[in-house]
Amino acid sequence: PLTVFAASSLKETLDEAGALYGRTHAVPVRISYGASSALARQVEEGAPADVFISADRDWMDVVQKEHLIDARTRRDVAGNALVLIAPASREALPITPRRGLDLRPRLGRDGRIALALTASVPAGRYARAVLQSLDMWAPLQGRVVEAENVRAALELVARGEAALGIVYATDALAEPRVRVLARLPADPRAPIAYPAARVAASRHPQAAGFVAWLRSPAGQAIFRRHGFLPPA
Amino acid sequence: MSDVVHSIDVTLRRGSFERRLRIESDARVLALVGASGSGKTSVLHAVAGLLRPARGHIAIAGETLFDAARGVDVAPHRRRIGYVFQDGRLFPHLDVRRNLLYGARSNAGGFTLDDVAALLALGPLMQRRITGLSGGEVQRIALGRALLSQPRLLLLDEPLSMLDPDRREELLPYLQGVRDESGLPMIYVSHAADEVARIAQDVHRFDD
Amino acid sequence: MSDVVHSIDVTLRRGSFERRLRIESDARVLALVGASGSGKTSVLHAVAGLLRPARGHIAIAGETLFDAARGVDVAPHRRRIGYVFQDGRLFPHLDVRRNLLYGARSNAGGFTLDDVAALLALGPLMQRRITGLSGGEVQRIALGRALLSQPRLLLLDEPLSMLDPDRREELLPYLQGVRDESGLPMIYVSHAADEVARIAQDVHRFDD
Amino acid sequence: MMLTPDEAAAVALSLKVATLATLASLPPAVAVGWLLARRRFPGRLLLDALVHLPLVLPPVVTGFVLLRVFGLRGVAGAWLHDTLGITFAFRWTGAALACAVMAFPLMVRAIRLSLEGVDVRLENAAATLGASPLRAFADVTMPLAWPGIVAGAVLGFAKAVGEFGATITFVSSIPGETQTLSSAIYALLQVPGAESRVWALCGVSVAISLLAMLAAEALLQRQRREPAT
Amino acid sequence: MMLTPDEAAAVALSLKVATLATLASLPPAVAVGWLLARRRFPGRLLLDALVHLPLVLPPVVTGFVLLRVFGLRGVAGAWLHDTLGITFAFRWTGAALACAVMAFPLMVRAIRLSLEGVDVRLENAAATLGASPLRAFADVTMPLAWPGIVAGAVLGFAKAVGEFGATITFVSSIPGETQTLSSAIYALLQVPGAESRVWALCGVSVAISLLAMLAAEALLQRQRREPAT
Ligand SMILES: Nc1ncnc2c1ncn2[C@@H]1O[C@H](COP(=O)(O)OP(=O)(O)OP(=O)(O)O)[C@@H](O)[C@H]1O
Ligand SMILES: Nc1ncnc2c1ncn2[C@@H]1O[C@H](COP(=O)(O)OP(=O)(O)OP(=O)(O)O)[C@@H](O)[C@H]1O
Ligand SMILES: [Mg+2]
Ligand SMILES: [Mg+2]
Repeated sequence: PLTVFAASSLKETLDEAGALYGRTHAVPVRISYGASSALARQVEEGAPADVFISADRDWMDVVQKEHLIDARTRRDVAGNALVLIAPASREALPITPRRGLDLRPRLGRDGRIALALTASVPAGRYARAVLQSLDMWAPLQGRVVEAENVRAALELVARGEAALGIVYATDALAEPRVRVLARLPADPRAPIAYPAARVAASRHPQAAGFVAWLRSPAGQAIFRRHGFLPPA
Repeated sequence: MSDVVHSIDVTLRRGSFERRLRIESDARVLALVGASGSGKTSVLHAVAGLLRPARGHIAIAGETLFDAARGVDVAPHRRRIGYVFQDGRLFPHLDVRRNLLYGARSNAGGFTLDDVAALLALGPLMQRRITGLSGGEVQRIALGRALLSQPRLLLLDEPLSMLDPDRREELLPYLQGVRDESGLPMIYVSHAADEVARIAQDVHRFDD
Repeated sequence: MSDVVHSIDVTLRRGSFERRLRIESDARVLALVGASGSGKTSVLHAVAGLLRPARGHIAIAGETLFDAARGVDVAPHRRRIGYVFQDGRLFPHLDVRRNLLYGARSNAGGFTLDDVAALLALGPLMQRRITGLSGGEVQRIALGRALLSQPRLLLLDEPLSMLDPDRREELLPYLQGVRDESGLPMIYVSHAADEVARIAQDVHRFDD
Repeated sequence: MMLTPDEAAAVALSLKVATLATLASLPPAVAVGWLLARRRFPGRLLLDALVHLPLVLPPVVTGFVLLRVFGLRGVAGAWLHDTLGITFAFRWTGAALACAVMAFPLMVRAIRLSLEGVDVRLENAAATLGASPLRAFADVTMPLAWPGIVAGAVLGFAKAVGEFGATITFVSSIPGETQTLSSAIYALLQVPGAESRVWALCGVSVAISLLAMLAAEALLQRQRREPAT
Repeated sequence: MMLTPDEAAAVALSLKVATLATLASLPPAVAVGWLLARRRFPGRLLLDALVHLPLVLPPVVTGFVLLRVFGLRGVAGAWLHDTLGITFAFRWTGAALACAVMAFPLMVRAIRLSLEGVDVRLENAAATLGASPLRAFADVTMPLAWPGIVAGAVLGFAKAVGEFGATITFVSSIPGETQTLSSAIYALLQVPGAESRVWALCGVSVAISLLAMLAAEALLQRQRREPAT
């Protein structure tokens, strides 16, 4: 089978893509999901992966530097955007993000804003970078809760535990219990991208083909349906 | 005092062992003798409240401790019984002194730690841990502990079996003294005929 | 046979207890008597190899079990000793039969399970668990277990102390028989003068 | 090796959380251990299973359940907040709760095992000496089960130091409030090139537990009985 | 509730992994438990600390260490692969290794606790009856420590079923090969709206452990001694 190591946040999309590819190309596809960091390290240790799909460029860069992936096959297969969300159960007006905006009034007296871990998890890092570039980060100190991953942050908002949250547009689309208040502007220095590449050690004849297929109209249609942006 | 002191009529059951037992005695000190496994220890357990009889009643010195018919079953810790167990049962986490004092009550005219320690020659052992004590030492401490709780009834299960003749010769008169002065009722289990003859006023023999 | 059977010269130390002990005896059966806590059990432990003497030697029936000077210290399980412990030490996870048979060897002319069970009246107990056994029952099983291991030396620590006179009257002649027929050396600890007189050919008295 | 202020705060927090978690769950662990060791009652096996649950489920699931129950919107959480003014959500107390829940099965097992080993005959002896069941428990049972209680506490403390799956899911990772040593390590592991810091923090983690174990050995030594022969 | 083929495979794998992990780590756990319970030697505390390590560190760290050591490029991994033909990396055996390592401290503690409770005097009695130290251990010590060994096995098994942090970090979560029940649950937790499947799989997880606990109770019952009075 074709073994794909992919970032957890791609699960529903890649499950679908893998199934479709498997059917149309007569090859079983099995996908191991995990944190991009863990997957990258496993590739370093000779994991039997044919394709690696990371949730950010940094970890792909790490394995590329070690020549563990076939750089020629590396492609961004999707992009994403960050959105500011609130629980759907509560009335909330849309927000227009602008420089220096103070979100605290929208949090209420002791409400929180949920992000993925801002030091490490891609979604968290992106969110923090955007807030910082808009000078919106500083006032939020003490109000930020950092979840293990972006889906956990999503869940905190969906359950109303946090008043606001920043997650991927794709997450918000999949979760009916949240409403999108704003789409955050992309940070041109750190675009949100999902790079994929054939693992150098893979002997699977279709590894490169699968990566290329993800960029094909058939592949991209699935990404689009789940709310991903086309790769930059 | 010719009232009935020991009034026991119980059926005891432990696993496959079952025994009906009837004792009516107006003697202060009652000895139980009988073959190994005939149920002597079981009777003491029943009197102490550690073994619930299948039926019957137990009354000592006019106080009903157990009565199946009337639904009386005094909790063991309320029976004020000094029980010298056949198997010692010292507390391994306490030193000798604290074993002796466990359950001790102060009582005008009652047993005091110093008296008991002197009588049982426990002085040099006071700070010792329980592990490593000799068989006879364990037995003496168990006796001391029971006496210091100022019981209203003494149950003695072969309390001198591991003592040398000299020590036994010291203790028997002492127990006789306890019997005569304090009037404390006792049930005494022993295989030594001489002991029984000297301390007990009545002997109940378990026919096997 | 006027060879020295028991040749013991050891210094024993257990915590604050220390005692030098010298026994030379050509009697098959040697009795140890003495006050509670004088060190009788400790000597048996040393002979069995469970307590290492600080110095000295132990030789029984010509066989050296321990000799500090020569660096001899036979492991306990190689000493072929049948030890009836003062505290029973039955294996709580085995039933009576398996306790008896633990360590049993078959030996032409030796003790057999049936003999021992009959003699000690253990028949009805065979399938019983150890918990709940009476004091005398434990003692009899411990004795049976030691005999069935076909020892070359018997250590008996107050083996009959919890038995009723009838049972004791049956066992003493039996042990006398063992002594006379098998010529097995024994060390016998007891506080009962009559027992000692009837079974032992030599008595070592611990002066305290 | 120097710790950043956030890391130092995480270390302090982990100590606080693990200590509270261990101390607070010890009494219920003794109670449940005793029930399982000594009582036969309908539902005993269910209780046993319930206690083991946090061990069997992925920690994230446990954290998720805690969130649902003790979160601001959780049944118990809302009630506790409104009536008793106790809040677990996003607080260090919540981290302690998560650690306590995760450590609970380990503590109960050790304590139960020890209680099962306590000789009922000694409790009976205490009873004849006038000790009520509760007194006998305090005077005899507990001291004799001491090694198990200490073992349970050590296991629980170590687990509490290492726990992060349930914690981060329940109370997230808020620097200075709920970011424990373990969540800090977890976060660092995902940063390319931060391995040396990971090892440094792991060293701190191990040092803390080593100290706890030393303390436990000392506690046990004080009452260790020389073995008989 | 129907399981998808991948889920069914995960259940089967978890059973296999937890069973192997428990059985394989039982003998070394008994050995280490015995060393800690009975021997005083230099480095004893170090061994104790080492055993606790997987409890104290976040599971991901343990998984990471395993990956570095037993990965195909790891020191031990390469050697084992080249000389003995044993591969842990990205195999179900690796999942078992991870679970065994994570369960080890729990097993050792329980076993050690029981061994400490075994009366040395009974071992001595066995010696006088001709039992060599090894025999006495097998005949007397082990059976008397049985409750602790069973408790250790139950804890270990439960932990092995629930473990996923170390497993997923070490051997990834490859469906059919290394995706255990717990890693499947974790993956599902990331999918919005998949909660009902999460609970279904948690139910399977709990059922497995419940069965293990029932089996353990039965094993213990067989030799439970009626308490004396
Ligand atoms: N759970 C049980 N199942 C079956 N029999 C039992 C159980 N518990 C006790 N017994 C038996 O009850 C009988 C009476 O025991 P008890 O201890 O009262 O005897 P005893 O008269 O004190 O004997 P000894 O003089 O040897 O101490 C014994 O044969 C004992 O084995
Ligand atoms: N660890 C120890 N520390 C101090 N004293 C000890 C230790 N172990 C044993 N002893 C003491 O050694 C002495 C001898 O004990 P031993 O058991 O040999 O006596 P014994 O002659 O068999 O007495 P008994 O007839 O009462 O059984 C006792 O006083 C005992 O308390
Ligand atoms: Mg008796
Ligand atoms: Mg003695």
